[in-house]
Amino acid sequence: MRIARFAARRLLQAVPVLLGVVVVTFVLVRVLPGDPIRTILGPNATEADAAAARARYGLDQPMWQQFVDYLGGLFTGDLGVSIQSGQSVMGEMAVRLGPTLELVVIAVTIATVLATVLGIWSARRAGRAGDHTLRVLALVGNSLPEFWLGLVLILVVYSGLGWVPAPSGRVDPDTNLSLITGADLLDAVLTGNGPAFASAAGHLVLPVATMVVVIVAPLMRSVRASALEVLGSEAYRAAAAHGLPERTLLRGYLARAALVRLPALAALVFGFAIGSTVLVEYVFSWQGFGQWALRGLLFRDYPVVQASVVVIALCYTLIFLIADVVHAVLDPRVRI
Amino acid sequence: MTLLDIRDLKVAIGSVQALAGVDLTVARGEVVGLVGESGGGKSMIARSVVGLLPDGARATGQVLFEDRDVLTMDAAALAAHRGAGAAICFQNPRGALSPTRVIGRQLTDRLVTHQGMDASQARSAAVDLFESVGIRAAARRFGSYPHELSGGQAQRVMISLATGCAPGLLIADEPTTGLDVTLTREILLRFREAADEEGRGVLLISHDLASIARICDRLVVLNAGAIVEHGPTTAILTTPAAPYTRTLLAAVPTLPTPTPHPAESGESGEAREAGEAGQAGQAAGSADCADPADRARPVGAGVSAESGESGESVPSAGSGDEVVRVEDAHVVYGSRFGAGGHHALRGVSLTVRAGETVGVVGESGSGKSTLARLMLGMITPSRGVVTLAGQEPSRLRGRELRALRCRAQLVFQDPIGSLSPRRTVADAVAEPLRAAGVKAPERARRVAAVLERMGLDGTYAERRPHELSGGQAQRVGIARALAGEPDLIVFDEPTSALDVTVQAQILKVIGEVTAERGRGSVFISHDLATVRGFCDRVVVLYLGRIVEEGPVEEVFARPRHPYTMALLAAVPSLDGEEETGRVRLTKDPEEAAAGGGCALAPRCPFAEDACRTEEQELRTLGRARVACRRAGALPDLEGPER
Amino acid sequence: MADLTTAGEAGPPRAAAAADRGFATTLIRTGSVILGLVVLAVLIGPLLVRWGPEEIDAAASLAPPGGAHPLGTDVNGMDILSRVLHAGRLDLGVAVASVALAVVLGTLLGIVAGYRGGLVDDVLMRILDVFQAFPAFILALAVAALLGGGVPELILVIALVNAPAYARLVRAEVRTVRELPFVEASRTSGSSGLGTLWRHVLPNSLTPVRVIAPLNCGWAMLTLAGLSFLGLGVTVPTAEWGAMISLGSADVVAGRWWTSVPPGLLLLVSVLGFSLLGEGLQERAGVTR
Amino acid sequence: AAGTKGGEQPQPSGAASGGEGGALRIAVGGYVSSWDQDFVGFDLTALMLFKNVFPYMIDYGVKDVGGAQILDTESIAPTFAESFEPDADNKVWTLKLRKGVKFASGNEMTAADVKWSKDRAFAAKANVAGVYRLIGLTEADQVKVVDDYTVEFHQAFPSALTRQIQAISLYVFDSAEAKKHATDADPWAKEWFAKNPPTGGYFEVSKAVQGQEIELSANTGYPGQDPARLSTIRLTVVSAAATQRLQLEAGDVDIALGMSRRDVADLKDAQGIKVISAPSNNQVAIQMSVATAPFDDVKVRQALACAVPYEQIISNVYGGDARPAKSLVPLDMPGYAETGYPYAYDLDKAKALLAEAGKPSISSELVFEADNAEQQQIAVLVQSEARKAGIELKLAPLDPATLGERREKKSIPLQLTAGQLWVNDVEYMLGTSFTKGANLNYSNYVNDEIEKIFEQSHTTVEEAERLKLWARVQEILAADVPWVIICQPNFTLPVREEVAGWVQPMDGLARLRYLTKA
Ligand SMILES: Nc1ncnc2c1ncn2[C@@H]1O[C@H](COP(=O)(O)OP(=O)(O)OP(=O)(O)O)[C@@H](O)[C@H]1O
Ligand SMILES: Nc1ncnc2c1ncn2[C@@H]1O[C@H](COP(=O)(O)OP(=O)(O)OP(=O)(O)O)[C@@H](O)[C@H]1O
Ligand SMILES: [Mg+2]
Ligand SMILES: [Mg+2]
Repeated sequence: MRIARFAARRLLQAVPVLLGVVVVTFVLVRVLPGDPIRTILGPNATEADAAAARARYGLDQPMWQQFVDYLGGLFTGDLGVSIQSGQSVMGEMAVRLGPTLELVVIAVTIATVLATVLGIWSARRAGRAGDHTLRVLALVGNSLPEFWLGLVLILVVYSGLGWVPAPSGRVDPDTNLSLITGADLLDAVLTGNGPAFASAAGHLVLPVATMVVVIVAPLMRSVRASALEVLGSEAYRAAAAHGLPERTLLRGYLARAALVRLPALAALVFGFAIGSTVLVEYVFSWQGFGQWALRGLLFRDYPVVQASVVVIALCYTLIFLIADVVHAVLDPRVRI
Repeated sequence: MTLLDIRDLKVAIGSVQALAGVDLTVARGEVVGLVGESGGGKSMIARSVVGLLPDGARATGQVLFEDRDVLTMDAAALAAHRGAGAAICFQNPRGALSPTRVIGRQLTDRLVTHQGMDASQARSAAVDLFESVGIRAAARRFGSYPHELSGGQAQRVMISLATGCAPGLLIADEPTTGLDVTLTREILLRFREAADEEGRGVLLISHDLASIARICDRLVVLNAGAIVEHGPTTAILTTPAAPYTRTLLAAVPTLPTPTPHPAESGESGEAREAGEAGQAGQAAGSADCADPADRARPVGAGVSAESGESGESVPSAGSGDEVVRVEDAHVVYGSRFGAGGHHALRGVSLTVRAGETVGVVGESGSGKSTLARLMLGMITPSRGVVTLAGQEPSRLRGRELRALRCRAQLVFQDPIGSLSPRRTVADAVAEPLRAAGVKAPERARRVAAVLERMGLDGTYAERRPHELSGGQAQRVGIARALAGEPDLIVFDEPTSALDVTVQAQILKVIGEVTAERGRGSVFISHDLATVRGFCDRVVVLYLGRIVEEGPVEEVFARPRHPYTMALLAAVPSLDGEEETGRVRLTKDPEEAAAGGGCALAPRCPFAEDACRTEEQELRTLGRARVACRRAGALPDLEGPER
Repeated sequence: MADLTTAGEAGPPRAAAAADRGFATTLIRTGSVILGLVVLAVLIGPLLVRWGPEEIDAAASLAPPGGAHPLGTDVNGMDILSRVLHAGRLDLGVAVASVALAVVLGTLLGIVAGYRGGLVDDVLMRILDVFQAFPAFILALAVAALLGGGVPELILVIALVNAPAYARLVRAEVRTVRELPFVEASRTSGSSGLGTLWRHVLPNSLTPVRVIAPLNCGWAMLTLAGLSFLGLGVTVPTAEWGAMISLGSADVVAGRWWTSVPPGLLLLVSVLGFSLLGEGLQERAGVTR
Repeated sequence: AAGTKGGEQPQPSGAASGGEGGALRIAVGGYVSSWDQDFVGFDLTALMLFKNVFPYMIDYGVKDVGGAQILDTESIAPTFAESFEPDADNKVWTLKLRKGVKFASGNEMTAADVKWSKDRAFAAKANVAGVYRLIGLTEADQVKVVDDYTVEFHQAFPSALTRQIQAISLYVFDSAEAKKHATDADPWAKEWFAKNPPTGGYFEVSKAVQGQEIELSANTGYPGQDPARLSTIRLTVVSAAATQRLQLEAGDVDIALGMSRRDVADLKDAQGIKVISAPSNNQVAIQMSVATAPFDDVKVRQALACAVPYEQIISNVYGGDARPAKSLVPLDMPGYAETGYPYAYDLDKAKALLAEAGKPSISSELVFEADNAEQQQIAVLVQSEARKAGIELKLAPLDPATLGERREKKSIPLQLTAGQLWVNDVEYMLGTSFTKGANLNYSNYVNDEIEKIFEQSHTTVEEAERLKLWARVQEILAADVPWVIICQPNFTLPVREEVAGWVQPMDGLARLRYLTKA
């Protein structure tokens, strides 16, 4: 109950932020040079045609009117119509968000689990060769541009070894996966579609691997540092001095204490990953949110840009909220 | 067969010889005290017994535990030895409890591991064990996290964890440091019980001889990694052989007022130098040092002034001008979220005049520091008035306020922490002068002068805090307070973070500073013994209220409030006698519910029903004033004065 | 004689601390040496190569390494070696400049927010939230479109993306430091708020910044590369590692490794240099994130 | 209109496969943004798809040029229609529909569908409405239903371009189906058509996985000649050119539509892959704004024309797969003459010209499409050589929205353009690119004589007469040099060896119906 109240309070705090994002984005896209209408008209259009198109998207209205309409739409869940495609932004986004979230969630989850295991492993061997090697390797991964890494992985794993399906699409269309959330793995589970699950998983391997390699280092560093701190703490040494067995020490005294700082960082990494999947999406033809937002931006598709920024902001907020709640659960000292 | 037999143990860490050939034995049913100053190697001995030396440490010699050498044990043997063989109660129990595991689980982990219990057995055994170490509502506490415990409770839990391992040897590493005097006693008794009733060997480590002297069978004195003296407790207390032991004994502040007029001999200067050298050798009778020159003050003035007064403000002993006046002050710390808050001071009135020294005593959390901040104008009372040098800080802003703040200075409890790590000593000391707009050359001159006065020569001026010892840092702190020549200096537990031997020197310096006329001083402590030395008046705080106040001799000789009595009773003494009839408060302060009536009622052995309902007011009783309806009517429990 | 610490439980934590001080030094040294070499190379190297970074050898488009072009040429016939070396100046410059700017911006914001607290803090933090919610490339495009796309603008963008993190870091630190006794001591001495802030709070709040900054320099270079990949970085034909990798990444697939591997390696090595340095500093400072 | 659309590389194409071997797979660079041809953004993948899934009433024939099959823009024949013929004075065109042609819904294709579709196009005031203006169609009521299978188009004036314009515009919606989804707020069912593919063309969209893949199945009910040869074609989105290449090499796709020129050149010798190469009328040029300094000076324009490394571009950028262009009229367009562009790479001459103009060093911005590797490469080469001649060019890649806006404002001094005319005729070319106010006239070029010739050409139907006019046009353009014409790159397409039947589309939009797979 207290957690719920806490979450509600945090959500409330997010309202001004989201409002700020809405306003800034709204103004920003309109201040940017570039005309969204020209990109959809074709070269033969006259000024009258352009005016008609502008009216079609309400861009002939005064700015404040547009803003009021937009805000009104936001509250009723209407994000407008994409200038490029003529489709409702909500619908388009629904299709685009799933794949990206799937990618990011899986990558961040794997990275977090990996970071936990490796970080603790590393901390327990602190100062030895294994620890040093692992840390330097993680730093190397962290130093690679993801688009280059992705391409090299494709070259080696797909072209060279043939271990994964072609890097196009996210699931084999022949598996007839029906779209529910847009996250194919999840949809496959929901519909009990085995072949689709296998296919989706196969397609996920490389992009996820790329992202994991790039983001695991900071997470691992954090776990390792916390674990080291715990290992060096009076509390852990007291437990060890009382002759508690390995397993008890690891589970009861090390793991949880070492993880308290992870949620906040994982949230940060998650937010960062959402913003930067655009590169991975391009390399793997992922057709996700990042590419959609980028394209929207390049074509000044106002409703798309607005929606994508607001949604990213919302994701940020939610993920930080979740991180706070998880932190509160993990760390009994947190007062909520 | 002795339980533990350490033979010629040498431990080196890098180039540091932490232990240089230690021999020590502990038998079953015996409590052995290991004393010595900080860094002497006490913890190193404790660690070596459980095979947990720091990495890079090289140990030679033998640590025989039941005739098996711990130093040569393999991993399996060591695992079996730890806990079951020897278990340590760690210093700083809060830090030694895993913060993310409920205390019950931490105990059952030990029970399951060492006593072979299954989960449900362990659980009920754990509750029993908690109860046996004096944790109330043990079943409920089972699910508490360490941070939810008070210091005393945490220490008890730590003891239960150690005893839960059912060890042959119980090692307690400074189990009472940082605890209230009232709790210290109770905790120490647990160890005596462990030896007497459970037949364990107990190794009790402390830097504070006085506190453990009462319960130890034998004492071992350690200095710089080597044992300088050992023997039965009484023998060591009465006829210490080694000079170091004598220094230790001398550094213990004791209540019984020694000779009323100590010689203002050359000792003081010597003691100071000794402190710098870290040997403090012949500071014999430094209890006297804590009681410097100013006994000669006209205490009588205070007496007469007080008897005539009945107003809300504390009768003033000093004859000088009023430097600070606190009238019916309340302080509420707002809580971070919305309503509520902590009512730290509840209607405190106090006046300090130039030339007098007022002592403020009370348990941790009683509001002493809050009172200090209030007097310095650092916080604004939520009700009541504070007047500093004739002005109300709460009405001033900006430059004027800062100018007023220069008139009052604070000396902090944590000497190193109160110095900015990146600023030099000279810089720190010059700060009040800079704030007051003193020009650079003049500033440098005055800084040099005041440092000189504190016995710090020119080489210290350019040092940074981490290059100072605790004692030196505190001298710098006092120098900083003096630099601006303030009207009021507040010492907030200025010695409680220091080693006993260093404490004595600093107290001496403070004694000199407070003796100066023309300035008012406030000395805050939770330790009555140190206050007695040089204060004219004393104020006893309990949960934000003044419960007793009056001239030092009066309050110490005839404490009238049960709380004062308890504080006095808890002061450790070296005589080692088992005192009977002294007042002991029950329960921890944390558990005391702040009900309607007297705040002490839930803990007071003399409480009657009326105490729990009636609000207590300060009443004049003799030369003191007391907030207890039964004051005077209580059984005449004499203070420790014989 | 026995070394007790290797017996017993898995992690000898004390040991770790001791040994890792050594490792931290190794990390810092390695990082510094790597960076030093890279800096040396990009400062001196360009003076030694025959070709200009944007000079086109009409006869040699995508020439493999060897002969007149030790590292070959790219699709435009520009000398890879020359470009890689010149690009280093730009990349390192942008990284350091943007992080410096971010540190200044972030520190200012963080100090104000942390020290003032209350409403100011709330408002500033919410504004930072808004900023952080913007994906980097949207900011980049906006800045490029509004101010023009040049190197200073890129520095600004990367700094803007980074600044909130510093602001938070400094703010957290300031909030801790301002509660420390020596700050109270300064205030009781009658120092003005600004004086206390400048003389006591600020110097003691910058440790994490100092530690994170090198790590961030590496990250800034990667951001620049990412922006270039999206076409939002420097304009062609300016030599920049990210742009070179991006231009040459397709060549890898065709077996023409030389267009993207040299800039890739240099980028990797430089970022790694920064990372090692940062990691080492972090280790030494004991700062944990 | 000369579509100058460079941004998205896929030169639409197609290939045929012989059935059994499973579906033919085509890699494309992006997914269609919308299925609605009247209202959409311009994206080449979509336009190509539309050609294959919308029922177009008439379309180009096929001719054989030097062994390559190419679309013949001069022979336009009815496909879904029975006939499309003008009256005597070329003003009223009658479209006769076949009977029994059905949409996927089962509805028969009738005159009402044509009428509804044209009404919709006029209402949209976008694509089709724009090109119709060239042939005097501006109002919905110029399109008249005569009976269920007959529709008349009443043009305001006769035009030689009608057939060609209608070939790209006469597509039809299933109006009965559409009306089911129309609402008061959305009378043209835009929302529905944005999401749902049209039916009734050579292919039906049998499956569309958003953002990923589109499966086309042959429309077995197609009544005319040349029905789709392959029963199934799959278009797979592969955004990165490098990955397209890898997939083609691995045989995971049969045709790659988005590969870089360089990769295509590489693949010529690759195993299992062949590269189809065919001449195209795609022109790559730099348009110079004659209204803006310094390019308002003809000498400066000529200087730039002499500072462009034509050969180098052809070999470096196109791997030799491009034809040098010697006129602003495209090669293969009737009337093309070598004399139309008497400039070659000659730095000394360029310097001399600049000196003559009194501007030994000038600087300008060179705009091109961001995201277009080919243009970027050209720009870099041009920049490098122009610098040697004393012309400092600042490269300015622009995103589509900014480019569109700046083109609209006609405020770009120099810009790279690439594209092909949808109608292979000089009149059309003049009308779109070289007359006052023409939409693609980014040079802001105005020449009174050309204006007159353009007027004259409307009513000149005699072939020889027209050719004479075109010769004069080229003389004028040669002197005025509003464009630097760089080259005419060939159309090249890498396909798996099994693929056959590629017909090179002169409008850039692949006709997939001819494709087979061995
Ligand atoms: N991990 C370590 N590395 C290096 N030296 C150490 C380490 N731990 C302790 N020492 C040194 O060993 C000596 C003995 O330390 P020890 O902790 O035993 O002292 P102590 O008597 O317990 O002091 P305290 O009263 O402060 O607890 C000291 O000089 C100390 O500096
Ligand atoms: N800034 C603050 N915000 C909220 N509560 C506070 C604050 N400072 C002190 N308190 C609370 O006010 C009460 C009195 O605190 P104060 O520091 O005056 O005690 P003290 O007598 O000095 O104790 P100690 O001996 O431990 O220093 C304590 O319960 C403490 O928790
Ligand atoms: Mg110790
Ligand atoms: Mg205090």
